[in-house]
Amino acid sequence: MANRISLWLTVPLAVLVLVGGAAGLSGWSFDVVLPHVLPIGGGVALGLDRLSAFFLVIIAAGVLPCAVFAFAYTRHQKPERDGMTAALAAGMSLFIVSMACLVLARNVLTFLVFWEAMSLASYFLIMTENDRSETRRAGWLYAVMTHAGLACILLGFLTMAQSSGSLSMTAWAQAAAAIDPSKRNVAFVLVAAGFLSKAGAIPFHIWLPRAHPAAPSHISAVMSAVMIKLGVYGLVRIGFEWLGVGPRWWGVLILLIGAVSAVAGVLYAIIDSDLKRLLAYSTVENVGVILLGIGAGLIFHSYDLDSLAALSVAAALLHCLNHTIFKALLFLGAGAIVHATGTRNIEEMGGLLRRMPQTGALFLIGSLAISAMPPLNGFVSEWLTFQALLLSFRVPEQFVNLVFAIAIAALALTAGLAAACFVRAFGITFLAMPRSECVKQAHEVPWTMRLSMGVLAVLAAVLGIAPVVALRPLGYVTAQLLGEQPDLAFSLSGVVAGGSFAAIAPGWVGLTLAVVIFAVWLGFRLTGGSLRKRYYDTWGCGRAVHSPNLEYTAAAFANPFKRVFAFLYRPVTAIEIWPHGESRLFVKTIKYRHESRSIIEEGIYAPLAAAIRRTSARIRAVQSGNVHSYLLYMFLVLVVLLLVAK
Amino acid sequence: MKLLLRKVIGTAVVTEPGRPRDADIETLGHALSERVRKLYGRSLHIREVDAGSCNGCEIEIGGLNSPYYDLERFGLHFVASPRHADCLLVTGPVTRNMADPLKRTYDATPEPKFVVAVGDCAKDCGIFAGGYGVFGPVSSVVPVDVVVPGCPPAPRAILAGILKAVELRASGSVR
Amino acid sequence: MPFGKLANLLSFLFLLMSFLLIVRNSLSGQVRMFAIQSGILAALAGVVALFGGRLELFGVAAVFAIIKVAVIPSVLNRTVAKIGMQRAVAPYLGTSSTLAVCAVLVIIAFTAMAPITGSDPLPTADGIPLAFAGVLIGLFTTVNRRRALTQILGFLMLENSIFMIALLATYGVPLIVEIGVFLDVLVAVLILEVFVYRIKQNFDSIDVKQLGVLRG
Amino acid sequence: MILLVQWLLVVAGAPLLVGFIRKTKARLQGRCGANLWQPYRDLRKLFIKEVVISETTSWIFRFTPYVVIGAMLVAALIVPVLTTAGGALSLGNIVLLMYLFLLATFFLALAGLDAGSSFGGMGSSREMAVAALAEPTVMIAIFAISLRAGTTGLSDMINVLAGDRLLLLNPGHLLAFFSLFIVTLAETGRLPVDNPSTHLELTMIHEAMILEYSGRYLALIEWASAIKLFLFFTLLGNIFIPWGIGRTEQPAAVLLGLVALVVKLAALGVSLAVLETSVAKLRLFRVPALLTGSFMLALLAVISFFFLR
Repeated sequence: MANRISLWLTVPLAVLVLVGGAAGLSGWSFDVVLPHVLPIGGGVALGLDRLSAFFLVIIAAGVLPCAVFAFAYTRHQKPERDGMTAALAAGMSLFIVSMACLVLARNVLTFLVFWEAMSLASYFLIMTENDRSETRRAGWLYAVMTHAGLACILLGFLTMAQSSGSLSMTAWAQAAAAIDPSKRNVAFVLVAAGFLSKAGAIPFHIWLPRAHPAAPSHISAVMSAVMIKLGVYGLVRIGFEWLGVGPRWWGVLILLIGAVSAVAGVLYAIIDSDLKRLLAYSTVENVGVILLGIGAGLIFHSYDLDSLAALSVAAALLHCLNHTIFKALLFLGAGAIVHATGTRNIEEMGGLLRRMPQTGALFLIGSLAISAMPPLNGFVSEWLTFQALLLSFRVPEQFVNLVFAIAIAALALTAGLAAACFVRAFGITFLAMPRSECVKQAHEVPWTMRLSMGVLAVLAAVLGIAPVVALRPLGYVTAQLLGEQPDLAFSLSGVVAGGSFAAIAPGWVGLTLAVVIFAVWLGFRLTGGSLRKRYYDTWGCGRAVHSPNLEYTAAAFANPFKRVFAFLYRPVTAIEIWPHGESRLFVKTIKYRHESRSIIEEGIYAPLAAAIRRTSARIRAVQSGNVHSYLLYMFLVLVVLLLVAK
Repeated sequence: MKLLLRKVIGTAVVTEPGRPRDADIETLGHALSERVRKLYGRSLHIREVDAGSCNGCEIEIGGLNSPYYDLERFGLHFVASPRHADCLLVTGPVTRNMADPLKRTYDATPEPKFVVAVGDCAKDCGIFAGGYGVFGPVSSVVPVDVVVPGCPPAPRAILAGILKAVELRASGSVR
Repeated sequence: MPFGKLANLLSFLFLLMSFLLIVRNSLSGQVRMFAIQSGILAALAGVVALFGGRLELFGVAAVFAIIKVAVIPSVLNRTVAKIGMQRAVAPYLGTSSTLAVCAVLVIIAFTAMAPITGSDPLPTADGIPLAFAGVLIGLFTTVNRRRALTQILGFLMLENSIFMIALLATYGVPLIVEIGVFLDVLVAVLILEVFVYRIKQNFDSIDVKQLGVLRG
Repeated sequence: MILLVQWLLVVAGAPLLVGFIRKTKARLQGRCGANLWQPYRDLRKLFIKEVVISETTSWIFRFTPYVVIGAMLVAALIVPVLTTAGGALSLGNIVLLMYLFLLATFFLALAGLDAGSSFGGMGSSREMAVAALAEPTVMIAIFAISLRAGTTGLSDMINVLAGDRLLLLNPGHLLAFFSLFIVTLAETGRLPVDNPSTHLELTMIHEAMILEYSGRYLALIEWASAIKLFLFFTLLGNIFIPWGIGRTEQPAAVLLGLVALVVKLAALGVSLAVLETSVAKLRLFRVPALLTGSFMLALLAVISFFFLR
């Protein structure tokens, strides 16, 4: 009974966040300081401005459908896990509250308190199914990475506080010019590293593909769609507001990290055959696209081309919102599939479109949106990001133009590979014939799950057809952030970027596409006469093609990419052959393994972990076990402090 | 590249004019509507099925694509899949393991379709008659419209057979 | 003013030809690319002579065309014929990575030559980074390729680019120096041609890597 | 009104261009070859044929031909063919055009997978690989053109480029043309990348996906790929040789535009035919090397703009 109540708690919380966000966007703002709640560090300071309101809307858009999805998803858990679902729902509410307050935080202490609350809540949510060792390892890695990130943010904030003399961020913005640049750069790098690790950008992304699949689907949907955005929120705050106008290399650094994250993210997504890990890697890719927008914005900001900077930030924030919508839709779809078939491996799936028609159609809409196909919302934000990058020729410096050219190439390659990745994800999972028994009896999921996915699909279509719904508030957000309107002119249907540089009417494109398709279909229906249609076997060179083993599998589909980008995967291939007893020539079974290795994990983290292990082994010698040596240490430290502190 | 262009400019178009008219074609066709005949007369996609032939007929059929016979000028075109095809060009005696695939290929071809059997083997298993691996002539597996005898028949004969199949179908003449 | 644009276009075609040369695998194809490249360079010399008003450059262009487009390619073709069918010897870097390295070399050339093109008043100054990129790509060919003949072509491409830099920066060096350089190049090619033939005799392939055996 | 004329010209003219290319190739091979109107006859015959559909397919298999032809017809609305004034509906710029082509490829690849045969899967995975590798070249070429033209809108891009008399002397412009020409070969499945008239399923890329289609659906897909080739050639012709296309709405300019279009398409068609007769099909994993080469050309075009200002 307990879990029913706590489940009912999450939905109103999400609605409250949505109301707060909508009010904030329409101009309402407040600043409140509660000194007595936390005596040290200036107490709890919360403030709402347009950027925070926009992120509140993102949080609500991600959390509300997942809360509705959770109803049916948790009901079918095994009975002894009943206590677990109560903790799950409670954890979810704490998670929502901490994220919402984090966005409102205005001083160092509140920011870090809610940041830690969010990390702990998400850690426990990941560990709900901790009977599997894989989940425990994922949880452990997640905890280590988030707290390393927290340490960086703490150090960065403290350097800023020490050099600006105050603990409240708004004070930093005014004092930004006075602080000496080297301190500001150190602070930026540290805090950016912390936020990038939470956002899952490439060098710090390794926790993401392990933590998200381990969590239950609606939790990984919230984490992937919403929690990642708070890293982006932090980056926007320090880049454009708290640390003032930074030097050029800040923007170039973020742009390059974005380009690398986008390309590597989608390349790892293409070869993965675990549905939820595939979606996690595609989150890394979309964070890369968002970072491209923010990096471009930072560069334009440092050249005082503020209208272009506003355009790039608007594109990045629009992609944040769009990504929340279609990534939540895809993760909930994956949750529905796992719920119906019990497996996450797309090699075993197939033919689900006939057995789960609505989930299939909604997953298709999600795949189209994430591959940025015209009538849906992914296209609008990726198109805007492209125009922001293409407009970079107004920057006078030649080296920066080259960096933008590389960023454009990376974004284009990502767009192509994302389309290929989701053709594979959707095609192998839903089409042709089922490849395993458990998939054969798959059945459609309860209506609450389909309802939440349906809401997200409708949102994706609406934002795709009429982007003005999101662009108008974004105009105010960027105007407040950068003091200048974005270089955008938009009416109900059209969007014009960069003066006369580029124009598009997504509403009309969607409408014309629908009208033309309907006209062609109607034309056939009328003139076609008796459309003679006959059902027969698939053409397999005359052989009977009834069994699914003739189909193309996920690994086969990814093979061209694995060969073309072999320098990144550095695949390990192993072939084991079991011959029959009598003679080596008659083979019983052949096992072919084609593993790809992650450069980042082996190149950076493995040696790092080994170095830590070695140094800690040496330090352990200090723990000699007798009390006298401990006393000696304390005495020495005291003396040293006295000398230093003089 | 230079040599190729010099060769191209040097040789004129060598396609033999006119439509080949050979008498020794056996016709077993059945009626085909006038409208379809007019359409097929100008655009016919052929799927060549080797039902166990010794490839003598295939070499001759290959000759059809050459500049001399050039079946493209009659609107004929070889296609990769029976789904795209209108006419099945079957060669060779239907061996035991090719009987079922031939039937499947025939069923996979959309209506209106017809079959041209090429070579003596297709007509009556030719020299392979009675062999243990031979299932029977082509007509025992799929309904055949035109048979082009000869071992192997000249490309002109095959071309005439295909064109006859289209015309015959229209005029509705029965054996 | 078409002179500057024409010069830029020809220098770009020159760079494009060096790209193609470094990607081609067949020896005769590479020699043909080199011949075309030298032809473009001769045309550029003619254009500079015409617009720049340096009439003796026509002579240089003519000598250049004779030696680089006619004599040297025929000598090399004769060697290719003598060597006969060759086992395909793959270069150290595959096609895609070679192209990537070339792109990086072009960018390095541009950044390195930026101060020079800035200060040079002549309309053809924009082409200097491209010529310098040709020099870098020539060097890279000698490094990347394993067959001796291709390395000779790399060296010749290098020499072409140096001549081009001189042409673009100062409308060509005095005539005597020009002729002297051509003769040296011709002699060098003849000696290398004999050298390649000797390698072929002893090692039955002109893969320079196998010379390492001599180290003992 | 001009828009409607232009749209019908594209839709009706596309198979004629394909017929012209086939006729030229035949003549180069010393064959008499089918006449120019053969593609129309093939399409008309396919319209009345029976449609055979595999049992394992879902609604996507039957929906894909409509999406593919729909995307191409909308793309035909955007490209200015005869005149830049009323020529193109201001639906979007050249980036939208590339995404419409990607949408058509997306659905075609799904239909390829739907039938469950290994040919369809092979075709779609290779087609998506080639499309993904061609995207960066397309975007960098667009970046190079938009640097020179100052805009990415198709109509005003052509107006600006037509103004510069010495346009063809700019190295960047030529390099962008060659890189986009290689991308056209890759996207429309012409010879060096994929052989349109092959029968060996293992070598196909585009053809393998539509092995399952028959009758009316096949007609729609063939027509859509013809329109795609026509649009790519019109883009190449009008952007890189921008003279001749009408700038105003009067009939005189439109007629001149028509003549210029026919000349440009004929020239590009002949050059494609000559290229296809003289070049053999590249091994599948040499295609990335070709696409990297075209990417380098486009990057060189961009570099030439920045450094040779």
